[in-house]
Amino acid sequence: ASGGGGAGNDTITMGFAQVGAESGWRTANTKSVQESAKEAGIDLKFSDAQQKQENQIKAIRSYIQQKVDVIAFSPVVETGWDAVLLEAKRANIPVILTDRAVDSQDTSLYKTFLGSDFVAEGKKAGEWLVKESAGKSEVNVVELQGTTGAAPAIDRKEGFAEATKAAPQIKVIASQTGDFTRSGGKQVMEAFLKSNPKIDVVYAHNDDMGLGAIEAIEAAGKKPGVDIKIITVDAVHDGMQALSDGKINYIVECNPLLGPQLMDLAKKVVNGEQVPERVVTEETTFTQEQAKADLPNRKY
Amino acid sequence: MSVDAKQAPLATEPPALVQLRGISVEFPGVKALQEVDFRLFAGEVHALMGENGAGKSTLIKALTGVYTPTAGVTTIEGREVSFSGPAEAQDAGISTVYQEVNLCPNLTVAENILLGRELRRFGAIDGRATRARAAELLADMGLHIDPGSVLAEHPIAIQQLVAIARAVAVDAKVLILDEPTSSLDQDEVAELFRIMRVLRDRGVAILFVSHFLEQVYEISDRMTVLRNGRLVGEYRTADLSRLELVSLMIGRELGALAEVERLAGQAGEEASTVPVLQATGVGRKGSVAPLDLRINRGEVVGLAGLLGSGRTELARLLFGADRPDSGQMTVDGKVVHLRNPRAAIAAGIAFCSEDRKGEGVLADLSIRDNVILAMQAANGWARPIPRKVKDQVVEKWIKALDIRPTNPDALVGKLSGGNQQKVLLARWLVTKPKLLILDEPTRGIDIGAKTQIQKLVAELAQEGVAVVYISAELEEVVRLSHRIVVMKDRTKIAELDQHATVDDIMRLIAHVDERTEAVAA
Amino acid sequence: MTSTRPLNRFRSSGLLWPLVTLVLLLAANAVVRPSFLALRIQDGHLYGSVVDILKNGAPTMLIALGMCLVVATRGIDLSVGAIVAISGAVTCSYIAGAADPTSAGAALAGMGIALALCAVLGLWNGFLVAALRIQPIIATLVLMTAGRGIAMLITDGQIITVRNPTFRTVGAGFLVLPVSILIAVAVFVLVALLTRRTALGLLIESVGINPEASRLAGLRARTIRWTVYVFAAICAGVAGLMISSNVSAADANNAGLWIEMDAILAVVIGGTSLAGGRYSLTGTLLGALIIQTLVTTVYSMGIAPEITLVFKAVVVIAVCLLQAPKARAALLRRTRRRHAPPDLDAEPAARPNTQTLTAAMVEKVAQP
Amino acid sequence: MTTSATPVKGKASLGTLPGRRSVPGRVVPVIATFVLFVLLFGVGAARYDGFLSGQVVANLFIDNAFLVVLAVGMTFVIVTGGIDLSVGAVVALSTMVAAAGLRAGLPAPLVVLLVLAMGSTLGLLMGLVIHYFEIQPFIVTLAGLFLARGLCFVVGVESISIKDPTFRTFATAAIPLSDNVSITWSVVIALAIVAVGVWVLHRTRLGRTAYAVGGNENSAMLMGLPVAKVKVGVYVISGLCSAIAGLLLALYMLSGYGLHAVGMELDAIASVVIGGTLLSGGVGYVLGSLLGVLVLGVIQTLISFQGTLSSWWTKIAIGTLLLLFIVMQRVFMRRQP
Ligand SMILES: Nc1ncnc2c1ncn2[C@@H]1O[C@H](COP(=O)(O)OP(=O)(O)OP(=O)(O)O)[C@@H](O)[C@H]1O
Ligand SMILES: Nc1ncnc2c1ncn2[C@@H]1O[C@H](COP(=O)(O)OP(=O)(O)OP(=O)(O)O)[C@@H](O)[C@H]1O
Ligand SMILES: [Mg+2]
Ligand SMILES: [Mg+2]
Repeated sequence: ASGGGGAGNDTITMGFAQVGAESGWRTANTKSVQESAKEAGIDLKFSDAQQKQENQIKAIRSYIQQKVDVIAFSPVVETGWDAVLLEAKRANIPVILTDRAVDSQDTSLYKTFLGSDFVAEGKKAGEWLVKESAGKSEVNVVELQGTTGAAPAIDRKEGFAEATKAAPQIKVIASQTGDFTRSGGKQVMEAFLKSNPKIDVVYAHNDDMGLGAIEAIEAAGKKPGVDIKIITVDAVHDGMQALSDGKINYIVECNPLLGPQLMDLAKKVVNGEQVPERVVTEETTFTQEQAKADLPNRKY
Repeated sequence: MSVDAKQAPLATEPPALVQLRGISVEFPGVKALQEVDFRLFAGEVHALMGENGAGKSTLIKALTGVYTPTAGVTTIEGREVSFSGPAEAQDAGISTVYQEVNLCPNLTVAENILLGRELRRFGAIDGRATRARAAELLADMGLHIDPGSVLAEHPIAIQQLVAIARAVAVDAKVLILDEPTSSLDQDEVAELFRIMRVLRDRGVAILFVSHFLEQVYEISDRMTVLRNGRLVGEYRTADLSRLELVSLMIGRELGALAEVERLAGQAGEEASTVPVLQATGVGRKGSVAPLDLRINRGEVVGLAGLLGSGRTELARLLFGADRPDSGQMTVDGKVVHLRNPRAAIAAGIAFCSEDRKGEGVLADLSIRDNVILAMQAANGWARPIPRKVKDQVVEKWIKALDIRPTNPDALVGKLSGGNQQKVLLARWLVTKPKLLILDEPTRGIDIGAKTQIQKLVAELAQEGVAVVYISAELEEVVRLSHRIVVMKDRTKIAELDQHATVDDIMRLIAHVDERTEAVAA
Repeated sequence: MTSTRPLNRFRSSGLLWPLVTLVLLLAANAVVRPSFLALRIQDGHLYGSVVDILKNGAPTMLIALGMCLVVATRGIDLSVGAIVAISGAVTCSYIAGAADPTSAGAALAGMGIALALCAVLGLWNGFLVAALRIQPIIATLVLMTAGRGIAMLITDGQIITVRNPTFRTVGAGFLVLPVSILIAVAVFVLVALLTRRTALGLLIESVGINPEASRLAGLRARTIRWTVYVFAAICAGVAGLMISSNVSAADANNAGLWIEMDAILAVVIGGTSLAGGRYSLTGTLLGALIIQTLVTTVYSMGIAPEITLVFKAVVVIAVCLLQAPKARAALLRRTRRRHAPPDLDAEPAARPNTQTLTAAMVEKVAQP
Repeated sequence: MTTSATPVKGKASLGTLPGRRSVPGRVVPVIATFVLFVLLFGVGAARYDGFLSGQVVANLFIDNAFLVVLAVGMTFVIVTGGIDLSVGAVVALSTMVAAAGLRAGLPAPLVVLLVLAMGSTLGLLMGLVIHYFEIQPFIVTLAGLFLARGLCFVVGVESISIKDPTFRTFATAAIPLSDNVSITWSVVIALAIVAVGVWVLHRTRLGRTAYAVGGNENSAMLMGLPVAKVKVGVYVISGLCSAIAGLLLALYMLSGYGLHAVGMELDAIASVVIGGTLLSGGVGYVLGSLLGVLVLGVIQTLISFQGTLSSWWTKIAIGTLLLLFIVMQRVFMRRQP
């Protein structure tokens, strides 16, 4: 039997409420947290919410009950955390947000937020396209959205739209959800190819949908990356491979390896040290050349 | 059509309580009723007569709003009505027991009796009071069962009584009983008739359907005869002899029927002594006390006893439907272990259940599929019976048993009760069993068909089939059987030979003390 | 009375309305975008939206076929989605770990192992339902939950990508037509023959209609129930191969997610009652095609993702109303009343819709 | 030995006491489920420190209040032999409508009424279609699921925070039961609904008729019972319960979101079935369903106390515990006559 709270001894106990394991990205994120906890000597209590916010809240409750030293979690959505965070605050357990923020006005409910900015990712993708299509008269874009209602889908769409607003030649002629999956991306792209004679660019909200789209494009007898340019977000291994193979043109990175940074922050927070309110993870973008160089040392 | 001279005069009577005029009911492809007139008076017991499928149940359902007639008017106390469902009919004072037991098997006896009119206290159902009231109602009918027990645990006869108790529990103007007696034995019937008389004297109009002529003549004042969905006529019971009634029902001269009856009567005199099935010490805890039983080739063995005496349970043991926990059985001298019905069927045993709705026919399958099912199951799934053979077999039995409609594609669920029973019988006859166990095979079957079935049993016996015959009608058992096993309290109390009479059996059942003598005899 | 005229037979078989729905959906697409029905040969195989529908609908079709038999025995199988994930995960992991990940041998071995495992899972479901007599929905819920976990355990939560031409054939290959649809049709024909040419279909139906009466008629009710679960699992396994092969990757998280619902929907749209008994394989096939056409319609008509579900709901309700005799009768009566002479009795008796007799009552009374 | 199954032998045995023995017979499955639940809880208490505390029990209720309410409504539907797949989506829609309404400045009581009316109306519509057009409940409520989920996204794609002070105070208020155990108002509401559910299903004619319809709809019709009213009624009840559950979830999350409660219908159905209700209708207990929810809840709690399971082991563990439970239940029940 594993002992309960770590309140009594020196090792820090962290409760980590993961969203789920809905994608390879998420699994990499989980692994990173688990591995760095072990390295940092932090006793990790991990729970998987199966993509349900109520389960995450339950898990956080149970961590409060188990009197852990610090709680970290990746919110499924921005909203709806006030009540449980208030409970944590009352119990004097510091909270760290990872991956995305919550919309509480009361910022004292959590200590810090470590993670990426989905809107910024969409913007980066859009900016690259604007640069690429300078001088062209017409650029028809089809968008493969993530799961309807999911935060990354909303934000990446918004960021992209914002960045391409200024370029009138860039037109999103079709936009559908591919549920962040390869089969979804492939099916949607198949339909797009048949209903839209002229597609210049695919913007996929993650690599997997982009990879699915590549298959559809190839089946239609076109060359992905050449006849139709592809922009994706994430930079998972398979995506990077396709990028270096020339089938994808541009990838905006969304780094799942938050573990080490998280453990640092946790230690500081538990020891009462001051931490910045917002820690942005280092994220970059990849072109085909950069991908070739970077591919050998991709971890996930 | 020439109307019989004995039709009841209408002029002198008070206005009818219920009157149907020109009622027609159609189902896809079937004209179940065509322009039928019907009258029911306060304070009478009116029998509705007709063969299986004549349209009796349909008439009742048209009256209570289950079916909407395509033509005709219904008046009650002179007012024209058109019920949209049984609920409205009930509100108008018509209380009905439909043919198949229509209760909820998952609820308790008390709940079934009082559903919709439970006793309440502070708006909540008072379970205790409801049960007490149900117990009273049951006791009125001479039935002493736990009203808190679940209905499904009771045999079909008890369920029938519960349905009747439910119907008589309300203060109705009209009481309709569609074959209420088909599964009851004599005592229950007597009890029911006593109640019916009380109600009639109170001025309730009672509509009664039964295939037992004796009962009809005993209780009814007047009768209406239907044939093939058409009205034949309305008669005073006293004016109509049995023979006349039967010929009105079947629409033929009676000669043919008498012939059949004669044949059936002379149940094969000479049964062999070669045993087909031999059971020693076979029993099951809580169900049947261990007993010995031998059934010879070509022999009809009747099982007699009261309700709940364990006849059905014994039959189920012999068929492997329930597993015996003691004793041994041999078929044709070889020891068999009847672990399930399959094994029994493989050993040449067939069992026609008394509960045709729950354990018998498959309502959503056609007549054809129902008839060949057991044969097919024995053949195995990989060897389908060729279509041609199927058609031949099915056609043969439809004709032999006079199943109506004759279309083998008709869904069995839509057949009249009696015809369903025939389909079930046909299913087992096609398997050419060595031993045929019939549990109430003539339940709900009209007089013509009943004699047909009895004849069939006699013929089968003559061909060498061993038959176990269970029936609540002791006359039938006595007439057909070479040997009669009498059951009481789930124990075999006697075995009588061919010359036993109904009285002998009744005496045995009534007097515990005679048990030992009888077994010795 | 059943007519011998093929048209009437077809009408009474209940397939008419699903077919009408399908045609209407396709027609709507063709109106909005005339090229929808266009077909051309591309790299030696057919190419077009309709082909996509067939290809992408094949897994649902297969699963629905298995589900149809399960439903006919009065059961339900929620675990098929999880089995899809397991099947893909096992195959891809095996291929990825094989000595030569591109060889036909690896692909065949991987698929064989996967299908064998699926059969075992079907046995497991059948064990719970037929032997332990646990209610099917809860019995298969166990595998629905745990199965996806098992799939993720196999892939370690990662998407496993494989490049194996043989494996690719199953879901993305073409023999003029997509191989996946050929497989689905082959299985359909096989099942149809197996159930309609042998007595299996009859036995399955009777177990579904009344298990106890069937047992007393000498049927192996338990074995039959057990078998259909195994069959459903194998169908799901093959569907899993198609789905993962189509994208050359095993996605344990998302493969076959909610596909059990689609399959059940297909079965029900096809006219099979969840209360068991009579079933229609052709109807099920049509049902699956309707569902896939619906999905493709959403994509190709450019219906906004926000209202996709509302659109789906409307179509599903419309299909059901079309299919329900009661609803059709009600509609018909209304229009008749407006247009036809009021003398309904003059109509021939063989037209149930025009009878005032409530068909529903008849049905109800006929059922035990 | 309990129960009435012991046969009354023959007609000779007069004077059976009416119904005295029937009561325990009916609740045996519920008792069995309860015993197994306690067993499961005991395992947790033995394995994990801090498990055996009042607050853990209280949390079981706090965290599952909405599911309890859903299960109550679902019990009604399943008892009549139907099924309602739309509940999860109606819950989501309720949170969405509540949040959007509050954001638009509607007063909280009005919003509550609006949501309740919406839930019951959806239930009513589905019930009417199911009964009068005779379309299978599965497919109608599945369409209802699509519709309700779809409407969520029509209201808005993003999640909406609830800032209304009434809702907030209601959500965060704790009702202390003892020094270190407290519950929320949601629990009180959920338990009240359980009580009402028990009363209606087991003690009123509506409830009895629901059982009758589930036992044999045709017979119920022939017995002159108001089948239509009850069959439609249970879907209204389920719709209403979904709306209430939606409000409780809105309190729990303080937000409305179209992706809330995805798949919750399965949790509800599973709880009901675990609680001893037969999916084929006619047999079931509201209290059993409550226990069913608690069983699922305690399984989840066990797993989160374990705290070392990866995502997939979590799923496998849930499946295994569920299996263990239902098999034990089966074995337990089989020994009963
Ligand atoms: N729901 C139905 N659908 C189609 N045909 C039906 C339906 N109900 C009854 N019929 C047909 O109507 C005819 C009359 O049946 P009904 O049940 O009224 O006969 P009955 O006189 O009560 O016979 P029995 O003595 O066998 O009970 C039969 O031919 C039967 O097949
Ligand atoms: N009058 C009665 N009072 C109480 N219980 C009865 C009565 N009649 C029958 N039973 C019940 O009947 C069951 C045994 O029925 P079984 O079917 O074996 O008898 P049976 O002789 O075949 O009667 P039936 O005439 O109904 O076919 C027992 O469970 C018993 O409780
Ligand atoms: Mg009748
Ligand atoms: Mg009997």
